[in-house]
Amino acid sequence: MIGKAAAGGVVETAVILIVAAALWFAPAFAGDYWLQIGFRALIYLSLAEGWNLMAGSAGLVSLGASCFVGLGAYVVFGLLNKLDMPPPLALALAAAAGGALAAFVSPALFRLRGLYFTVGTLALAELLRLTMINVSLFGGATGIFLAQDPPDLPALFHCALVVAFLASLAITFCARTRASVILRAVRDDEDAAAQMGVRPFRVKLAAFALASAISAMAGGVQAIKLGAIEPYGIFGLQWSIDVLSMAIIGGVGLRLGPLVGVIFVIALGELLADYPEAHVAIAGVILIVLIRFAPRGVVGLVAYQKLASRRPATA
Amino acid sequence: MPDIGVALSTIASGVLLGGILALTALGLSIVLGVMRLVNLAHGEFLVLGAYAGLFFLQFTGVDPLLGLPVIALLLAAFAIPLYRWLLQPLADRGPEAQMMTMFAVSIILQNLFVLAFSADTRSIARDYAALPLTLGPITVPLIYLIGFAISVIAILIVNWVVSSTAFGRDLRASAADAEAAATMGVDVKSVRMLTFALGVACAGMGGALIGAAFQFGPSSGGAYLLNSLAVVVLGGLGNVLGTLAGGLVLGALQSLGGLTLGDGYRDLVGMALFLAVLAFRPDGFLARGRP
Amino acid sequence: MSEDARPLLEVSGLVKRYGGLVAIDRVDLKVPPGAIAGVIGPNGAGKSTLIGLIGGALTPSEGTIRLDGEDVTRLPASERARAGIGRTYQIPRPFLDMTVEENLEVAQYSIAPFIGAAAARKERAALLERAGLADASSLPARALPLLRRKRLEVARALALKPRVLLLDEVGAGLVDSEISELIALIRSISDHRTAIVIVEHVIRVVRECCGRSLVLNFGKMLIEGPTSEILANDQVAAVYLGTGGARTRADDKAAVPPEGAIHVRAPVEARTTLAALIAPPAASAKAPLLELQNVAAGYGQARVLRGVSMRLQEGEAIAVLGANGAGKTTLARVIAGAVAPTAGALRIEGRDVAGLAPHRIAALGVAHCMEGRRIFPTLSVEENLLVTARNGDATQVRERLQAAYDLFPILAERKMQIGTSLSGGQQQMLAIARALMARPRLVIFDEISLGLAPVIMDKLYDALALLKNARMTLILIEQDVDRALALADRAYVLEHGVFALSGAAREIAKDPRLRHVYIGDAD
Amino acid sequence: MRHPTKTCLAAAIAAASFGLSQAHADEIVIGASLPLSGPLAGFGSFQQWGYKRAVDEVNKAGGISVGGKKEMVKLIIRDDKTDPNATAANTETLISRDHVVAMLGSCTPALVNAGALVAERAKKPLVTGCDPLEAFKSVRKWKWVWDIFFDEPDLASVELKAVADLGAKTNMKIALWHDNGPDGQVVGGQIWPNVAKQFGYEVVQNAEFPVDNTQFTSIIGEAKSKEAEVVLVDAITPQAVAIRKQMAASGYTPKVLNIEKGAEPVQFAEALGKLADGVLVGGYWDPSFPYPGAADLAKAFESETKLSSSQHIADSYAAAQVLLDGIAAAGSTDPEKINAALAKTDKTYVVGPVKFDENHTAKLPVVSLQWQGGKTVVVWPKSAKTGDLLFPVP
Repeated sequence: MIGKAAAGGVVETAVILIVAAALWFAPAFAGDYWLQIGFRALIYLSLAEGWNLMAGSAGLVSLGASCFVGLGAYVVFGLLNKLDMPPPLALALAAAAGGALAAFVSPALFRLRGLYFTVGTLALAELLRLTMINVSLFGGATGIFLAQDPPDLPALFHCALVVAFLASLAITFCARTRASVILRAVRDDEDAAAQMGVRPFRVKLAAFALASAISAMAGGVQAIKLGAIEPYGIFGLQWSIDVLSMAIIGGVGLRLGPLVGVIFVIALGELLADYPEAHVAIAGVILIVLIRFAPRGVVGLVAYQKLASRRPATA
Repeated sequence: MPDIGVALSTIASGVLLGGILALTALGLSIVLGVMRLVNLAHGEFLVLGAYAGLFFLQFTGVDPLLGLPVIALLLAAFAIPLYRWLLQPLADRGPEAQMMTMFAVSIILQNLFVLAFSADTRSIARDYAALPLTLGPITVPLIYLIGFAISVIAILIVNWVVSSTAFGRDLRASAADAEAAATMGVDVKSVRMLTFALGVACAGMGGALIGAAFQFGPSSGGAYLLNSLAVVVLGGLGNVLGTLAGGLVLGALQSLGGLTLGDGYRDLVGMALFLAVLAFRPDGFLARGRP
Repeated sequence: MSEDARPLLEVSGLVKRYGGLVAIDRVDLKVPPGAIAGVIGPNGAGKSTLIGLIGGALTPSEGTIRLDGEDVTRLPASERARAGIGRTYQIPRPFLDMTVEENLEVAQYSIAPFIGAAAARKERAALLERAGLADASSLPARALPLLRRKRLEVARALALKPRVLLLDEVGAGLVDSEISELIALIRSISDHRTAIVIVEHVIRVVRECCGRSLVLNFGKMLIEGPTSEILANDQVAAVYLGTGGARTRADDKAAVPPEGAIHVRAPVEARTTLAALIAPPAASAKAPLLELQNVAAGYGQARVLRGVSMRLQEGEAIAVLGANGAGKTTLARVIAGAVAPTAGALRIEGRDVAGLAPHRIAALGVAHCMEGRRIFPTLSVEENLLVTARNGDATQVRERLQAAYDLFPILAERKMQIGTSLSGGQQQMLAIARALMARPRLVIFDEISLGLAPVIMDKLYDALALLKNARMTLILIEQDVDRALALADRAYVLEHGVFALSGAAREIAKDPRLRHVYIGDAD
Repeated sequence: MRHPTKTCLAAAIAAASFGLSQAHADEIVIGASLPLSGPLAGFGSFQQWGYKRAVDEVNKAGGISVGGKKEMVKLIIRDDKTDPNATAANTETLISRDHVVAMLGSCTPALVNAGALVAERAKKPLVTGCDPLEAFKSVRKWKWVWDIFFDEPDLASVELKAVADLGAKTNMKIALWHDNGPDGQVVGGQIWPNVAKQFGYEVVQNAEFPVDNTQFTSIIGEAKSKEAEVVLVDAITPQAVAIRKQMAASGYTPKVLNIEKGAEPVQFAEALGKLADGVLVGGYWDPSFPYPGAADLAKAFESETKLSSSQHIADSYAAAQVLLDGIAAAGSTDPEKINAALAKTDKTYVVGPVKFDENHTAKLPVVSLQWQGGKTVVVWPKSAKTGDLLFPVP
């Protein structure tokens, strides 16, 4: 059993490595449009992988992705503008800041289980946004402009690719090793897990901090690409909602869920872009239908049908 | 430091405003407490109530505050099919599915508001909404006092329904253990549907009140959702009277924050308080310590 | 077990208060390595609370807990587990969505994250073998029936390699042969380095395993000493065992019922008192009150009932017996409408009700006193009762309430309290009274005696006898074969989802096949 | 693992298939990202109308001659939901997927700047009409983006000029309230205090609030207690409505009340009814302006949409015309050439004469408007006035 899982982990790591390596050369032959889409997909993939880790493995359903995206963006801009730091270092520090904020707020948020955690992350994002708006040091509602010229698209794409690669590797580690057993135990029954010697607080914190660090890093890359950030956009609830819908559409807790969800939502957005008046409503309807008829997301739907067709009504 | 009249007026308005906030949060509280559903479309239901109030006035000429029961009924009638077709099939699928469905409903409603009513900022223009009420050094908007009174009455009625009627008993039993309640003869589906309708009806009343007291537009819902969540958490989940207390405390502290730090810090104070309560008194500050 | 060996587990002056209620009051316990200590006492005496306090799920209000001399009183559960305290839950809490083997991995990897994969696998295989779960290692825990979940509890606790093992009611609900296996298992665990604490209602386990025992009553230590002496002690018998559990000695009035609860009136009087709670017989009883024809049912792909047929006339009392996992509770849920049959016919007075929602079946006069009591925690005692009183006007409801309070006076005393603040036995009374408040034609009593002290069981069965005398139609689903057969007119014995035996209760009681059902193929 | 991979593949192929639907070769494609939903949806709908009208007119006249061949103009509009992230993403998509040759802007600095930065980087011309010039200039030195709008200092001083010029007497105590958005900070935080001093006012209060604030009771209370008779406000429409209502409900009516930005659309007056009367707002356009097509434009809008017109139809219409004229002048779809042609713009449009300066801005003249009976009246300058100042505020 464990051997199988570990072998799966090795295969998975290899696949991620190969795909990432192949994508590295995408700018050489893909057009700008595809790079733009690819960039967006990679950023969202990082966020959705983190979300999936928290929700699918540790049972933490977050509505606070925007909180860490925004934090990462502000940290990166501050470091780049004030200290003229090289971007990779700034991104690493943004990740550290994301993890640190997660660690700082976790004693408060983890006292709460289930819905309360969700509501708490929502409030946290709002609190941070309001702080940025009100404190002129952070540019108030105007936000901050990046002093230096942003790198070109292929460089940004590579940046996003690295973040998504790190995120995927981290998730593979969490999903394919012994860590996964511990994470799922905490998700299923925190108290019983504690009686087994698992320290639920640390486990949840690790998942939360890891996901937050990834989100902050993704937010930093997104901010560099935008060149200008302000609290309403970068701390917008839209981030949290997008990530949540991607994860749910793909399939919560499924390894391929985030990837499929991200592709689905981005493709949908692009398809409906020509119907600007109604595209939000149409997206809403599609979301409702998917939630209703594909409870484990698109991945779950496909996997389940395969399973059902292979061995009918036994087990 | 602002002068004493300004300070007293601000705090008094804050407390009264808190009463109104409590009514806007009541619907969310009921739905969250009984159905464990974070109704992400709550803000849109408030806005819908405000539009209902606006058009009610336009078509009937009757003051929307007098027509609150009618608006509540309209919203309840709107909520029932919504529950029946969208939420009920997801009843056994964990909180996320319903939450996301309500999110989808919220963006659809926002879009429909824009298409049907344009993106204009509206307000239900009533003379009493623009009158001050002066008592010695204290001046508060008359509409705040009216809203406060309506809110308290509505909350007391809902509290009576939940704590002292057969429907309320069924509601609490279903919330605690749906399967056992069904076996004991409670029609859990209907109870949930009516609970949802009650929550939406409350939101509609709160929305009509907001429409008269303030202003609204298709996308005003989001801000009210967050404020309502803060009120609900302050008061304790599903605790009807706690919602009133939560609203009052939030209103008072927000206006204190606005007074000392500037109006911009109102919401910030609200959110900070919200998180603090979540962290230290997750059952609401009213709750007695858990055994 | 040398005399000077210092205790591995030492509990002194332990107090746990909930508000004004003292659940555990100055309890001391010393268990040296190699010893097995028993903790017994009536329901609500605080036994599970004691386990929770030692395991770390609960924080004591006063007192200390030492593990091998080290103070662990303030450590959280996870740290105590790592220090070597393993516990099981009375109601098993396996990680449902993980496989049996993964359940063990949780414990293994949390204490030794870098243990070699091969060694860990070997260890798990050995543990599963020992717990009799070797064949289930790759099944999700959700697929296990209650009994096997209990075994998984024990195996999982053992995977922690605990120095102190706390076993909470692992014997409840087991048949004799299973108890023998359990005893063997416990003995095999016990070695000179391990201390074991057993909380148990099944006296045989305590008698055969525990060197010393502690009796708790109302949170206080009643007596502590060698198990044989404890069990022979009259005082202990009085509070805990009542009359020793046998109905034949029910004349012994010396037993003070700890719940002090049930008012037993003379049958004639009872009949008039209970009239408000019992639906009058149908004017013309053409069709049987309840009829099942080849009913099959299950959950998802697991088929639990595979075609059962039964008929029940008005005023009959029947018992449904069978080993754990045979499908007894599923049968009750099918009749009550909580589970829709996948095949077959379910008729109430000739009307097909298969697939009807539970509240509609309840409206037809079927009441279900559910397994595990299921008291609504947010409702007061009286509100709990009122929930089911749906088909009467205000006067009738008042009469029913009065009748329910007459039957169980303790409920009247506590009517404004929150339902779950009652003790286990009182909650069971509330559950019974709640079922009756519907003024039903038929009541299903599902495992009402599970986990209760014998004296309370007696009292509950007294109440059932009153109902039977008043010609209430009853279905008893029961572990306790003797009690059920003593009350019922007829009995059905479930085995693997079908009725293996049925007939008059007296015949069934004598039938050797009954024993075979329980002991031969039981699992 | 295997089956979901296939799903991904299928989804990717689906994504690819629509990405390939390209514009016809004989079209000139321009694009715009507009706030068609979200808080600024009101502005977006006006802009959409203005942009479309300009393009339709050109197409009706036979299109634009490029490389000696007449080509039709195709306008692609995307909704940015009032979210700068979406504006940026939309602009990227317009450039990379739809291959637009040039673009038109969104509305308000946050949205315009987000799209403009993308255009700047991709080296595509973008003409915008809804970004106050100071806020626009503060972002960077633009090469590819052009802004036709009013200049904040002009707008910030117009009301005080009008009040002084028209001889309205007050106690010369002034309160300044403004949001902390980019233009709010420029106008309320920097320009107003200076202008007020110039005109001899005593600034008794300068309050800042976030853009989504809805409660103004303490700000209003303070102004009232300090007896300010002139109040200048810079806020978006929902806040403008809230402020006016809460002022009335607090029993505070200054003699002069100017609400910039938010008091400008008709919805302000519709939401407030009688309370709107007397509120001053700076404007940069009115159908009564003596520029070619001004009256016609408003009439066309009102007859087509049955809604009241707004000055945003004029700036968007003019911005689109400027861009189309630039393409025509360049006679090419080469961005470099279009950009060079835009720099040479010098013509009178429906909003007045447009000529870009070295900062890529073209300043629109500003007038003082006042709400009277649900309509705006130009009260200053005297040369353009269509009605008398209502003083004090009723």
